[in-house]
Amino acid sequence: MIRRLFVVLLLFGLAMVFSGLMAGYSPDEVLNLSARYYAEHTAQDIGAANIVTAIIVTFRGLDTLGEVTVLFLTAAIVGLVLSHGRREGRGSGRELPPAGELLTTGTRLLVPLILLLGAYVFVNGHLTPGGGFQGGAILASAILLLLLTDPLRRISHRLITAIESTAGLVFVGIGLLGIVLAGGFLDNRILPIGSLGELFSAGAIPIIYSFIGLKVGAEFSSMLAHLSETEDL
Amino acid sequence: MTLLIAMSLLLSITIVAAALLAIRGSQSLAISILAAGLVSLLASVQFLLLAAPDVAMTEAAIGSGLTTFLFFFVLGRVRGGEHD
Amino acid sequence: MFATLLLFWLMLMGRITADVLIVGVIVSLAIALLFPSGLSFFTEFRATPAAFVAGLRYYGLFFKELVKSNLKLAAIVLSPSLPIKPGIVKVRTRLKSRMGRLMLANSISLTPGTLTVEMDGEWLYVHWVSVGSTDVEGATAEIVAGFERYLEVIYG
Amino acid sequence: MTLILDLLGAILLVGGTVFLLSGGIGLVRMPDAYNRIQAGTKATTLGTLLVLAGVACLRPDWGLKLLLIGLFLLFTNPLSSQVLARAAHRVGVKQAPQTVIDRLEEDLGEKS
Amino acid sequence: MAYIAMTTGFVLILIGLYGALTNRNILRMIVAFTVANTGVNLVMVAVGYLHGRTAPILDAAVPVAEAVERIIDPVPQALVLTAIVIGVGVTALMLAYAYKLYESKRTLDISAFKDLKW
Amino acid sequence: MVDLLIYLAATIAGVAFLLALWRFMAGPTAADRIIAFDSLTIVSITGIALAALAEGRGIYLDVALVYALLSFLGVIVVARYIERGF
Repeated sequence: MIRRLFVVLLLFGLAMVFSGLMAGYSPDEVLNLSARYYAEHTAQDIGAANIVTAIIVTFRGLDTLGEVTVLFLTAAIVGLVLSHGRREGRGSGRELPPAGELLTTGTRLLVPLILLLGAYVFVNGHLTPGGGFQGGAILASAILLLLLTDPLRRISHRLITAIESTAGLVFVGIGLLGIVLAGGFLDNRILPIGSLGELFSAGAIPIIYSFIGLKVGAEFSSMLAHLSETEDL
Repeated sequence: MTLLIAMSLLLSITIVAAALLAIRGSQSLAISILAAGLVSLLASVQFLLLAAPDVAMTEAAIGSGLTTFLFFFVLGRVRGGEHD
Repeated sequence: MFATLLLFWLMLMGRITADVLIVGVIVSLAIALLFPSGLSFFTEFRATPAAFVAGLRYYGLFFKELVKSNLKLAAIVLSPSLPIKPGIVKVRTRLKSRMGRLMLANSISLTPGTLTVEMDGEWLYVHWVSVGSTDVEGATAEIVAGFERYLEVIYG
Repeated sequence: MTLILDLLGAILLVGGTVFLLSGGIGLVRMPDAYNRIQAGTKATTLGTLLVLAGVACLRPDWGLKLLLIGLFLLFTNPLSSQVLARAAHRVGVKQAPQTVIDRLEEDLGEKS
Repeated sequence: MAYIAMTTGFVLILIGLYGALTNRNILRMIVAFTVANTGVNLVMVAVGYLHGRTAPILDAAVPVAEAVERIIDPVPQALVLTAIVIGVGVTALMLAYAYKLYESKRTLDISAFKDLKW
Repeated sequence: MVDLLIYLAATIAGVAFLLALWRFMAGPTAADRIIAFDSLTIVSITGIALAALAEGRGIYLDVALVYALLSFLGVIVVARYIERGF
């Protein structure tokens, strides 16, 4: 009881801080300096229609490299934690109910379409909302649908690892090409910028984002596959 | 504009109600997880109304979709621990 | 399958130019190679003129049924006494192809009032909000026959 | 011409949302899970399709993407409701007292 | 509208923290963390919102020349995008640890894990 | 006239949303709640379409596509979970 009182007091203090923040907040009328810079220069310098994508892939490209690395580490640690101590020889504890004819047929029809949707999302990252991370999540959803329909299916870890490491290498390789051919690491101007709104525009952004999408999709898929291969307790 | 503000208000009320359902300890864990997924989902509509379609898509696909699915995977494995 | 994927890609992009086509071909080819067993709307589709006509008439019947029975369901829901008589009945289908069965089950599920619960070979178990007839033949005639006539021509 | 199209679109919008509303009322009033699945998914599917058609009438240049969303919904929604009804029946969710017949239960009983 | 979203975000943070601090089940604590996470994201996006402006994507509706006058601040959106992706990574990690803890003690109650408490 | 009808449509959709929310809060079984979740997602698609109409941005519709996918996958995941079939 004392503990709960303490918690409530703590939250009350936090609420005071938050309300102070709210009271002191006055919304801007115009864009601040950095946002104005991005709004003015993105279209000419980068050539991407989606300014958020431009910020993520080029202006703050190193952040994204770090983010992808963190995700890779997370997937690796999840795999390590869950595979350690797996007992051999003991099957899954219960009868796995089959998925039913309709769901099986529907899955075989839908999985290619979902993969296509994911590819659309990350190829068009510089024109429409979306990009590598969202597209990768959609790809992982397709893998999830496969896992759900056929619980005994084993996703090939070797394929996932191969896709993941290849995509990572290409990502870093394009970044290094930027040093050689253009202004610096992860500079997108190694390819012609093109005209705003075309699919082949914004230099290397579509390529970089496609490989980020493949990498993120492979990482999420490996997390899901590891979790689904754990045993019942 | 009033349309968007009214939608935003409705969403806010719904989000808070779903969050309260999510943390209440008296119902089954699956319902908690589902309610947390609903919080993320409606928050992503809120992001869309705040003119952030990129964030809305990320939250819908990753925050609401994948997180909920991961929770259900783990919950399926630890059925004995559902009750405190 | 490749053709279906490419068609969907073009619909997603909403325009046909050279670059869109190139990327679309690459993506569709990759997915088609990755899932050689994947289905598409055109698998087991009989490309005869009769099938096209039947397809059009099927969609006509489908949308008519959809609107009609939705109105009926709305009337049920809005009436104060809630006049429902639910039950699960058993019907049989003559369709052999998987796509045809999937389309049939989806059509049954989408027309309100009926909902496919389980499918076991040629037997379909259908949940029905207001049961009309409980024996197999009567229920088959009422639920399945209309759609089946066209789907049989389309998918065989 | 565009005025007629706009008006048609707006009417379709209202009609679609009326179906959504009937789905919502059905969700609240129906007595058991199966009937709620019936009312919930199908009325909302038709309602959303009508809304998308209405938006397509108001903005014809968005037509293809709206058509795609509609197709996707039309295909996935009955499938998911079927899977859900099957799962509910497998774990033995109770049916309403008005239920007159359950052939699936009878057949499952014979087999085991 | 920014105020509405910001209030919602702060309330979500408080609710999530309360749930994380009072529940004893590990999975429930993780659920509460995700709720708080959503709240933080909501606050950050709301800070970047400017009244009456639209999304920072240039197309036919927002030509390049008017961009400075019409779009909202894109920087918080980019940050939140990163935060969401990292959030799901953290959640996956916590879930994997929860699974291992359950494997060792066959319970998810936090008070059963006292090995490091002295 | 058209604007008025759009406002009317939004109001009706809001009422439907609240009804589905009530079922989500109250629903006795997990199946009831997940069906309410599905309905809420689908009504949200309508909301997204209306928001895109109000702001005049066609690109918002991409998000609706992801929602359609999500409503399907969420129901499948929970259905397989209550079937004890992972």
